[in-house]
Amino acid sequence: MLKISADKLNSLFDAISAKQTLYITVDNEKGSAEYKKYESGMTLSKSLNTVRSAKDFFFPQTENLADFKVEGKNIEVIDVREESEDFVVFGVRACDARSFTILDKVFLSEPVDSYYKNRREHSTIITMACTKPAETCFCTAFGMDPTVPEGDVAVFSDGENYFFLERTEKGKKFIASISDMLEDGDTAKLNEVQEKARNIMKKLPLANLSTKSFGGERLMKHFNSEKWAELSESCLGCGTCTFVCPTCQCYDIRDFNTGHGIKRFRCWDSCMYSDFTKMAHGNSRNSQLERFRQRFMHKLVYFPANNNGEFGCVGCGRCLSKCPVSMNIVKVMKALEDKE
Amino acid sequence: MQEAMIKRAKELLADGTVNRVIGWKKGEFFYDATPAVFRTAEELDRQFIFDDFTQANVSKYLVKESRKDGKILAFLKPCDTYSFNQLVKEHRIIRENVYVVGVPGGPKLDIEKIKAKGITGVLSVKNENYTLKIETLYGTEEMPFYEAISGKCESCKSKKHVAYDELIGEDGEVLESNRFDMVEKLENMTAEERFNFWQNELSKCIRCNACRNVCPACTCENCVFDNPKSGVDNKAPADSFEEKMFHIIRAFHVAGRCTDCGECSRVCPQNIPLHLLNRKFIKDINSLYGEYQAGADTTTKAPLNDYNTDDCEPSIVHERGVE
Amino acid sequence: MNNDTLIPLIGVVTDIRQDTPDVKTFRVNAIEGGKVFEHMPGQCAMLSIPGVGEGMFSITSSPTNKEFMEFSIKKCGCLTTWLHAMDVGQQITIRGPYGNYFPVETDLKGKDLLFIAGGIGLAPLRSVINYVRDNRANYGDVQIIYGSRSKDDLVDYQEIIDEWQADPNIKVNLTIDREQEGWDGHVGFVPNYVKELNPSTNKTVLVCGPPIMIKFTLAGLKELGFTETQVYTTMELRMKCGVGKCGRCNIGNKYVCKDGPVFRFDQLGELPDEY
Amino acid sequence: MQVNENFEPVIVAFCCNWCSYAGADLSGTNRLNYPANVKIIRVPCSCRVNPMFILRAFQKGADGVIICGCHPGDCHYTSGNYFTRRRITLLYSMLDFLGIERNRTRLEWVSAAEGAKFADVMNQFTEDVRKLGKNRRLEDLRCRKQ
Repeated sequence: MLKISADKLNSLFDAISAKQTLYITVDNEKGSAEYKKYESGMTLSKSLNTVRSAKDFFFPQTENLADFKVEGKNIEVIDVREESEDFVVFGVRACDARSFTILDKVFLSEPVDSYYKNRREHSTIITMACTKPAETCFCTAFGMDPTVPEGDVAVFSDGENYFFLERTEKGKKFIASISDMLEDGDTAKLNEVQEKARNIMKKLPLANLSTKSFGGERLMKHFNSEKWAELSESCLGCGTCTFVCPTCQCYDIRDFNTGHGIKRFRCWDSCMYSDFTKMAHGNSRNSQLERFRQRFMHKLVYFPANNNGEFGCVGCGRCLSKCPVSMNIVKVMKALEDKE
Repeated sequence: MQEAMIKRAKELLADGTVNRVIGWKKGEFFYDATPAVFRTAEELDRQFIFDDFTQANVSKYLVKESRKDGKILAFLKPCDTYSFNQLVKEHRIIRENVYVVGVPGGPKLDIEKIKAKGITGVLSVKNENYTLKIETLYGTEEMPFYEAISGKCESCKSKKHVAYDELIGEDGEVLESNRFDMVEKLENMTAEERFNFWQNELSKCIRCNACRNVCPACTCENCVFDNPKSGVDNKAPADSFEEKMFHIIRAFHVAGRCTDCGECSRVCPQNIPLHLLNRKFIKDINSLYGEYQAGADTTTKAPLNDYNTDDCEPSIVHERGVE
Repeated sequence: MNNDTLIPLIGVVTDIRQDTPDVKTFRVNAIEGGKVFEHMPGQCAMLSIPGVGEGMFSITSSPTNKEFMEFSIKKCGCLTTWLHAMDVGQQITIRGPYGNYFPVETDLKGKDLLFIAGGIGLAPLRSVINYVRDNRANYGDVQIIYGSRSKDDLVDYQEIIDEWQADPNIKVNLTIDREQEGWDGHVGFVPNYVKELNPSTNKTVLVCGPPIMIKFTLAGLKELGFTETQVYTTMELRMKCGVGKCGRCNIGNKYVCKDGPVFRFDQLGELPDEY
Repeated sequence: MQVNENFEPVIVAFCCNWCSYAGADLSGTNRLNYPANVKIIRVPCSCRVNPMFILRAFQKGADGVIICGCHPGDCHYTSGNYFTRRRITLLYSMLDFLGIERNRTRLEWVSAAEGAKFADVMNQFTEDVRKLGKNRRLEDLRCRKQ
């Protein structure tokens, strides 16, 4: 397999960023990782994952949809869309890479969301195989192998070298564009590292989490479960889980009056917020119980019902570590799963 | 401590003093306890937990819980009692419907601080003579206990319970705390340095509203940021102005009522030091209008609901500190 | 780049009709005249005034009307209040059509139809009624039962009197909630009136109105011997995108904007009661 | 800091109806000059000025915000301006804490008889803000005119 030695990784980053915008994961001053535009001298984060998911690249927290000029009774619509620049994202984990296929199912289904599609088409996703999963990881429950992630190119590290594996046509082109920096390498040590990671995977505290109790056919059963009252009791109704989630894709469309025009923007929204479904009269989800239920039903029941059984969760574990009251999808799944 | 609390809770349930208990419920791991209401002795035995990681302040839940039928038993740490008192003062909690048992406070530990050390795959933590022995998927790690202390406990203001019906363990004292150190440090920076500091911090905000929703002082039925007619674009950090506006107003709305419980910073997924904004107000109030600790009692007037005819003029801001 | 459905088109309000004290009907044309887009009966469109808001409204005119689209809008929130205050000539943004439609070309063809509407609930059904009138040969008996709080609250009263009641091929039954001077028709709630009229059970029913009316009407119809597969309704929930992506208007796994707004009652029965 | 001579700041002045607004009137009838940069917003009492109003003024393009009210003790509503004083002191202190230039905010007591003071205050404040230049630290980029 083609590889580059670890000490040359930064020169590879320099070479890529000379041609197109490159984003890598870096550690911030507080020790948590985030995606940053690569500038010479930055080092790749050793953390397992970023706090904010990689969905930002395709579905940013806010984006302008259109501008309006209003003069008297006349309205002019200004299309503000621009062709996205080509960019590379380096260091995406298997879970986040899978989240893109889930987001694709929403945004690329008819009618196609051109804002999302534009950025998606101009991106090259370089994933990073996991070697040290955390206790909060449960991607294997959703059928992923984090040691061989999806994406356009998958990168594996054996500690000394980074190995490159093409996974799509786009990835093939990308590897060709950097092939002068890569050399053939022996994967014996890599295989060892992967074997070790797979063994750890089996020992994870959530390794036995099962999705077999969920899916579209359980809609009414889970919806009417009595467990929701207890599960949602402590929920604060904040949007942390939805905003750090790589697959949460609900949005709001709002207008902002700049004083010299109207900007219509879309921004992330959360089904946990009380105004999510609020209408001029009434609200179809009045209590936090209903809103809490909606989020988990969407991921575990509604999404698979509409997408051939694929779940709307990738097991990245962000909600496990970030919920202010430590209520999360794992606790929900364990409470709702069929006993016996 | 946990056993004593469960035992006492069971007694109070059995003799009918209370019909519910609010506390912390065991999670998937050793560190992710969830605030929960327990109704039976059996639930308490099975799930009740009180340890180094039960940080959450449960007093805000009492706003709703104290309006339900019957009395509820609440285990409150010293800092939680300040929030509790403040809510009683504002008539948000119905005091008669809560039976408060004061329990010792921290220092509590913060798993994020352990993970920030690069320790991953944690399975259990043991405290041996103030050294944490951390069992992980990748072997045993060690770190000093004090380095894992949660931010809110690092600058603890008081170990005294200001409201309780009974105590388990001994009551503590109000402490000399260093909580204004960082505020002072910022005050001594130049305006530009301060601006850059906050620009960097606040630009991380994702507007999840966790700080607002967890805050025991934020108990409005309908927040101004949830009211579309207010013209404030909630949810959307569309421009750096939005986050500044949100955080200034959030802190301002609780100025004089914030007990400095530190929950806002604890829950922030982006680790923004939000408590500094609140402490700035507390420090200003203390220095300009006399020492005041929100929640210390249920009778004194809040500083922003009060005035003296000889209060200082706002121009004092221009006269002190660094421009 | 291709057009995006989230970027709206511009329409001009060419006529405003005050139907009831709180309902106005707006006629919308493209700037260059004609319709902004084609639709099927029961579909909706997103109307907006930039800076005020955007909302989903059912298109009340029939697709057979080739000149313009109409929207009957009740004044109840921020946007609708603004719409009610505007004058002819005002431009608005419009995007659509969204959602499914009443199966006028398939399941309803050749059937005897019974329309039951309450208040502003007539709006989405008016499109179907006029579509059926314009393709009269394709359908059997047509009966309309329409009720409102008072005579003044009957939407499209002039059209009902002048055209529908005058049409010998349509039977119209009107009712109002309370006795009123100048009203010699039926008085009483719609569900009870339906039971009194005792329509034959071989009809296919299209019902729309306030949720409480729908609920009791459905119960009444069942008593009369109708089955759920015979009854269609149209729903409304809060919507933002109109294309099943923004995630708020779902009932179970069905999005009202995309999989609805028209549902048959047996389909709704399989979904959670969250609307 | 470089001073742009041509820069005309936008000043928003919240004036209490009973004193300062009348003071502004008086300065007008006395033909005293104060800069056209000042946009006056009349409020029933200085206490009516919600901190959000001030932030919103900056968002929508103000370079300086000044609040004018009755002298302490003279409030039409007895004590409104005492509350204003505490509230605005804390807010200005917070803005200062966030690194917003402190000369962009001011509070002055101007009575109905002080037309000259009103003009002086506005002249002085406008000059102070002019020196600071365009408000960049508390502006909403979306509102910036290209």
